[in-house]
Amino acid sequence: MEPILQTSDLTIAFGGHIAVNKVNFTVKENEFKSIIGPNGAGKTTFFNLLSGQLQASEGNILFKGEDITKLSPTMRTRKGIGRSFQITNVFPNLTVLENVRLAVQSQAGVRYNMLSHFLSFRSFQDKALEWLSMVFLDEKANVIAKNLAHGEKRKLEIAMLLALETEILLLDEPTAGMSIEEVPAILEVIKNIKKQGNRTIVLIEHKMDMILDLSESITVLFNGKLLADGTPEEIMNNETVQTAYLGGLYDESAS
Amino acid sequence: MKALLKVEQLQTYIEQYHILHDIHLQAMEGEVTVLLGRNGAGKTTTLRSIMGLNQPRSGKVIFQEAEIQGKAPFEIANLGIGYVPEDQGIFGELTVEENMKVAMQKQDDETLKRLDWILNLFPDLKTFWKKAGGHLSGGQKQMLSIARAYVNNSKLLLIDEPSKGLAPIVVEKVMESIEEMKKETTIVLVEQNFYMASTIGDTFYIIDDGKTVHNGKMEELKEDEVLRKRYLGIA
Amino acid sequence: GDDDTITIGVLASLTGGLESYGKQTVQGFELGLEYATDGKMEVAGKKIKFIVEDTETKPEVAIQKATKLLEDDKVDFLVGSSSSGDTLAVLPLAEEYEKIMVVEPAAADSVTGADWNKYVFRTARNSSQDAVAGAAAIASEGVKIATFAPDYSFGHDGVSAFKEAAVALGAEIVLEEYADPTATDFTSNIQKILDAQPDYLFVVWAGANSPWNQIADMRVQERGIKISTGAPDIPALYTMEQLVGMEGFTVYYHTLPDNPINDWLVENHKEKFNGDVPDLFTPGGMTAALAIVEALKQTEGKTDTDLLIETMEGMSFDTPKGKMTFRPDDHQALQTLYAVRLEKVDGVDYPVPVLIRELSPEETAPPIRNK
Amino acid sequence: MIQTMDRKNMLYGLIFVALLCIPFVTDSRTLLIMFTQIFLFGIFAMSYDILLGYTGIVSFGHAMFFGIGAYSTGILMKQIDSTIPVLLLAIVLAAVLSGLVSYLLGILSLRLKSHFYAMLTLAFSGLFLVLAEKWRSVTYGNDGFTFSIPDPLRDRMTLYFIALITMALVFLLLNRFTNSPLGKVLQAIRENEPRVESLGYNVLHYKVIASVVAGVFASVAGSLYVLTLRFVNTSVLAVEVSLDALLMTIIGGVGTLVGAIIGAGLIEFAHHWLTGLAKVHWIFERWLIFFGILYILVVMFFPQGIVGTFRNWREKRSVRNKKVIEEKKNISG
Amino acid sequence: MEVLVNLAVNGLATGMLIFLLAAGLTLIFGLMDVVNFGHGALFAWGAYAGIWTYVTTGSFVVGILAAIITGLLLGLVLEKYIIQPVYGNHIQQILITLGVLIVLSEMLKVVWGPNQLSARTPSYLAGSWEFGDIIIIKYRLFIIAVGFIVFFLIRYILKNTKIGLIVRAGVINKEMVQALGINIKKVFMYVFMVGAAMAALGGILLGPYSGVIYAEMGMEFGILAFIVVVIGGMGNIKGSLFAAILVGVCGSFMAYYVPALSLAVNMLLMVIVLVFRPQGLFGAKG
Ligand SMILES: Nc1ncnc2c1ncn2[C@@H]1O[C@H](COP(=O)(O)OP(=O)(O)OP(=O)(O)O)[C@@H](O)[C@H]1O
Ligand SMILES: Nc1ncnc2c1ncn2[C@@H]1O[C@H](COP(=O)(O)OP(=O)(O)OP(=O)(O)O)[C@@H](O)[C@H]1O
Ligand SMILES: [Mg+2]
Ligand SMILES: [Mg+2]
Repeated sequence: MEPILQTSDLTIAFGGHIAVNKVNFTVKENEFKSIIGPNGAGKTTFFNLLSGQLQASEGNILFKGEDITKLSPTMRTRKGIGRSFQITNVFPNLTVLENVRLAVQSQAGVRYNMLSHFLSFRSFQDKALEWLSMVFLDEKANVIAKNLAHGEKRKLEIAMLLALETEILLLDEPTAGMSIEEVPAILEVIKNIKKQGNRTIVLIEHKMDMILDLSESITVLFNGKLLADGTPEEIMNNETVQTAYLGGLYDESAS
Repeated sequence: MKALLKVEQLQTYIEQYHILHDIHLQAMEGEVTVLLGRNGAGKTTTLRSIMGLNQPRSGKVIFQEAEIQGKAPFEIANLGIGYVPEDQGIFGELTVEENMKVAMQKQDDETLKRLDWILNLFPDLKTFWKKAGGHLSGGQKQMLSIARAYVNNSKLLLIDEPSKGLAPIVVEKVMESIEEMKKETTIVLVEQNFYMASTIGDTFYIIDDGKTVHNGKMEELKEDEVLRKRYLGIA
Repeated sequence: GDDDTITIGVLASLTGGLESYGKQTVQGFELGLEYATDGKMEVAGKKIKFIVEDTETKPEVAIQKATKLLEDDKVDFLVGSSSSGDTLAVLPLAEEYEKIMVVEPAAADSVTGADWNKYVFRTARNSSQDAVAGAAAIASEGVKIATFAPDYSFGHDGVSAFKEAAVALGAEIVLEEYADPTATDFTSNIQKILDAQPDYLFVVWAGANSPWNQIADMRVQERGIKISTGAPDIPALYTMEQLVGMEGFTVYYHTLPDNPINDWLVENHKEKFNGDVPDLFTPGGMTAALAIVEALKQTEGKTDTDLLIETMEGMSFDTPKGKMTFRPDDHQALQTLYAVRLEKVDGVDYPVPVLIRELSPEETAPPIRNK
Repeated sequence: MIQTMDRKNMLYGLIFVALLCIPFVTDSRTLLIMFTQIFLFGIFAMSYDILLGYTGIVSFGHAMFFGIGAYSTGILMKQIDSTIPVLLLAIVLAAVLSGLVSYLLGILSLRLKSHFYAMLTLAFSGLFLVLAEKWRSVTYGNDGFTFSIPDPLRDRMTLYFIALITMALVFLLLNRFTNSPLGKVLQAIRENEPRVESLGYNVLHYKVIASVVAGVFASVAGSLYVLTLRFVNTSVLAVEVSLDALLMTIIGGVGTLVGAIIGAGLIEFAHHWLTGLAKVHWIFERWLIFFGILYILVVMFFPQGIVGTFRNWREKRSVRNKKVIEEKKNISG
Repeated sequence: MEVLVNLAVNGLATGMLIFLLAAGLTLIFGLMDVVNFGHGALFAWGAYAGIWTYVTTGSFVVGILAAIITGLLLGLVLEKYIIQPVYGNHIQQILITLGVLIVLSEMLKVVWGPNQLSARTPSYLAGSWEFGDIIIIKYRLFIIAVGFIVFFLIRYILKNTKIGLIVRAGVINKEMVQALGINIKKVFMYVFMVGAAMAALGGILLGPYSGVIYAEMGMEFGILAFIVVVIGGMGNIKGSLFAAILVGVCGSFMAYYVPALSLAVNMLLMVIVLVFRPQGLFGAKG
């Protein structure tokens, strides 16, 4: 399979601190890939570079063979790279439905229409509701987003990403703070999405059982550098990963 | 053993919404009490109501035999109650150092010793001592938030989902640190990570739709698969 | 108004920055009617009524209020206003409703110049008259003069008229300085004036913020530069303590005119307004009232506008400042101004303008600019 | 939902018709002029609301566009001719000029964070004020100049209708604008700007569009304004004018459009009424104090502005009602 | 040369005066993030109360004290009844503080009448020294001195005590500061009072500078204070000082060398600074 997204020597430094250091990363089309690494390893920063929130100081990013290193976040989303945020990032004073509808609208390419009434796009509304029900949030459709409980906001975050229907989904700890009972269901949704369409998923998580369950391959970041890349088995047997990241926690489960 | 904190028939409204209907709980001195429940059940609101950040409409919050509901949050904090909010509450434009400084109620040797202990627990904070809190990684923010609560000699700590965003190795450390804190401090914990909750928790309460619906010793819950399935959806 | 009442609408700034000017006008106007009608408030058998409206020194409010006066109160005359902007804004209404507007105390030249219409009569002096008086007080062959004025229309108007008059008298303008009127610091401008070494510094100033302290601090007078300006109203005189000895001109100070009307004004003003003397624009307000009553006397109470215009053109009438005449060409009242010196006077805690000589109406007649 | 929409539209329609009738009911010109002012400032405040309420941009320089409209119209009327075609030309020219200025300004400065953008607009409108002051040969500086207007418009009643209809049109247009898909994106920008970018919208484009739309309609308001005055001076560019827009919008309730009109109405009415009182009792000679107190009271009792607070209140009530109904259901069920 | 010295000294003094007017706003707007349009009214009140006391008692020092006390009291009342409910909401702040500005400015006229008051320089500070063509105005040296004292005082408080930190933290997340055991309400109140007192101090010192005080001065100089705080960098006292001096000195030199632009000098300065350093002279990046 073709690599859909590829970085070479991708680097960014904040002051003296190199948060992402010459990372060469590939993800293949339709792959489910996870990124793990200690806190502060540079995972979120790496996502920020991929999605354009930050500009790389060195290296480049190829998306389907095209160099997108200098593109704005807007353009990258339009090209097909969508992401969710680790720290919940929604429109606090809009309703849950409106939040998702904005994503649907962007996906539909209705961006500069200033003369028709938004209600004339009924399908947006319906689609937004659909996405919401997929993450079990349809009951809260008319709630102002800032009034959601933390776990519910996480779900909204996911719904907004899904609604963009991008080819690549970058998920930054989507289930952090989500209640244990619902995590499997949400994962099921993500899996289904991947199955249905031609979707590539990159997931950042700290929940190892979840990662092992889902991932086709895993990349380990450590101190901004790419430490390892391989199948789940390979990674779990990597000793450095064990000591630096897992702290012996998953010793047994790996075997 | 006596209860350091008692919550009785707590009802809380946020604006016009009735969020907590009937919360009961007791936190025994020297124990870790864990609040469990699905998203939106009211766990966070319970902690906030104890802290005075949401004013309860009725019911009692009793800390060390005295009623504290209706007091201002800073008064409650000054009684010796520390709080780790679920959104971390980092002062983004302040450095890690300044975040800690704001939190430190005293500058005495004991506090400084504790600070040392914390910085050994979370070396990342030491590394990024002069960095703006807002520029930390998600997990580092979580560490900072915990650190701010640890630095004072609190009698009671209310901790809202400490493990979220933390690498497994750090979760381990936090668990160890809670074990350590337990010697002097009583802890009320909201936690979705059942592994962590069940390992360090002594007592549990399950909250559903703003009510405490079940409680007991953690051992019971670990053994009672039916109960777990019913309230937590896990086997 | 209806047939046996004559109604006059007075527009003035009763709030905002020009509040004290507005109040002077209104008080003067009230006294003027009282004087002219012997307290009966009647002329030629008709009752006189007046309505005061606050323009707030905002043109749109001035227009609103003027329209109210013209439409709802059906006034026969308009009087006002404290600011030139307000006045200019109202002038077209006078034309539209064909009512006489007596302009007082707005001084912009354009009122009787570019924006003039035949319904406009001005009892106030205009900027050019001020300037001519200012020039007459100091300019003569070979005198070098620097001017200093605020950087907006009032200042520019004043300086250009002054320049014309002063040059005509043989003086030379060596420097024209303009300053942001709201600035805190005028020393740079004063520095330039020092550099230019004129014989006289002629200052055109109005508004609350003032440069006098800084002129004194920069030792302008010590360097042999004499200062001249128009003496302002009493509250502003308080700020001119350091300018004692300065020679200039003034529109009015209550001790200057020597005539019975002024005596009456001073006395009654004191009586009515707990001991206060009339100030800069009080006689103007009175004059406006006197002009209107005089015109009505001559028309025997008829308020037909054309008749009034005909009557008032060239009409002379007695005022606290002596005889005034509406010159037929642009309806500007020619009037006496006063060359004065600021002096310390016992029992008065501000510098007092003391008469050097009267500048006759003819002497201060400004150029005609409405053609 | 739909029903309430219809009810709302009907109410607006009724009010519009009522306003159309006013000139035939009363012949008080004062009232007419006051309403005309309300309509003009309503347009101005609505244009400001596009910035503040819908896009979350604070500007202290909105007077700039009002002034461009005012001066363009005044100057053309005076220098060329006071005929209807020239007037239309002036209005269009002013709108185009405003659009251009707001476009350039937007490109230059909309990347700045809120306070700084606000101060920059203040600076630019300050520069326009200086220009109007200094370009004396055309503007006659701070004294300003009068000009005549096309004969058919001399009647206050005509102006009243023109202002009213323009306001209604602008309202309909802006209402559609804010309820368009693009308008929804503007609201999202107000809430969380960076997030909008990662949804695939180009934030700068939207902000510039908002600022151009706001600028154009502000200039229309300025054009009409001087038409009713037949006079223009530098006061149209004063900071106070920008603040007025701000106040009207806030008092009515930001992000509501109708609020802007109500805010304009309230300020004009309060103004009229309080100045009237000044003659009744000496206390009211300092009526400005009461005006200031009004602002303070509005914040205390209508924290979201009049329309905003009213909406909130209705929402709350509907939640309560729903609850009551639910509880009843529970009891009976 | 002499001209340059004169322009520089006078510009510096004017800058210092502007700094004194803006210093309080650095705390209230820059640090506490309250868009206080009423700030100008605070210095007008300081000026009136101070000058009136000075004239009545004959002592300038007592006048200054009176101004400061007036500032503290007004600050107390304002914070408690007006500002407290609107922390964190700029829109409400703008409206309510504009109301305050109007009320306070008009109240001045109720108390002291609508006329301007003349403000004399105390005799020991009046006049100027002359060194050849260099003229040094005594009162201006005094202003420069007071300016530096105030600057170092605030800097000390902000740098060496926890208060500055707490206020900054409180602006970001009030709840969290409370949960850490700090009575943020009180801290905000004291800081606001100090800010108000400094405004009042600036007000009375402005009096003798221009020789006259009037009710509208609040509105006139209020905007200038905002300009200084913004181009200095929000909440940065050093920034405010530099910005104020920049405004003063530029104004002074422009008025001498490019008088045609002197009306626009402040606005131009602001445009230039904000275009090249959008975060202000000393503002943190980002
Ligand atoms: N400001 C608010 N206005 C209205 N409803 C609110 C508000 N804050 C919280 N809620 C509601 O109160 C309920 C309880 O919220 P709370 O945050 O206590 O849940 P939680 O148990 O902590 O959930 P989570 O596990 O997701 O953090 C939720 O349904 C939420 O939508
Ligand atoms: N804007 C920024 N400015 C300065 N430093 C930053 C910035 N963003 C991130 N960093 C630093 O870069 C490093 C990597 O951060 P990043 O958020 O990518 O970590 P992460 O791998 O996502 O960690 P976590 O698992 O805790 O979320 C951290 O040390 C962080 O402090
Ligand atoms: Mg991260
Ligand atoms: Mg929670």
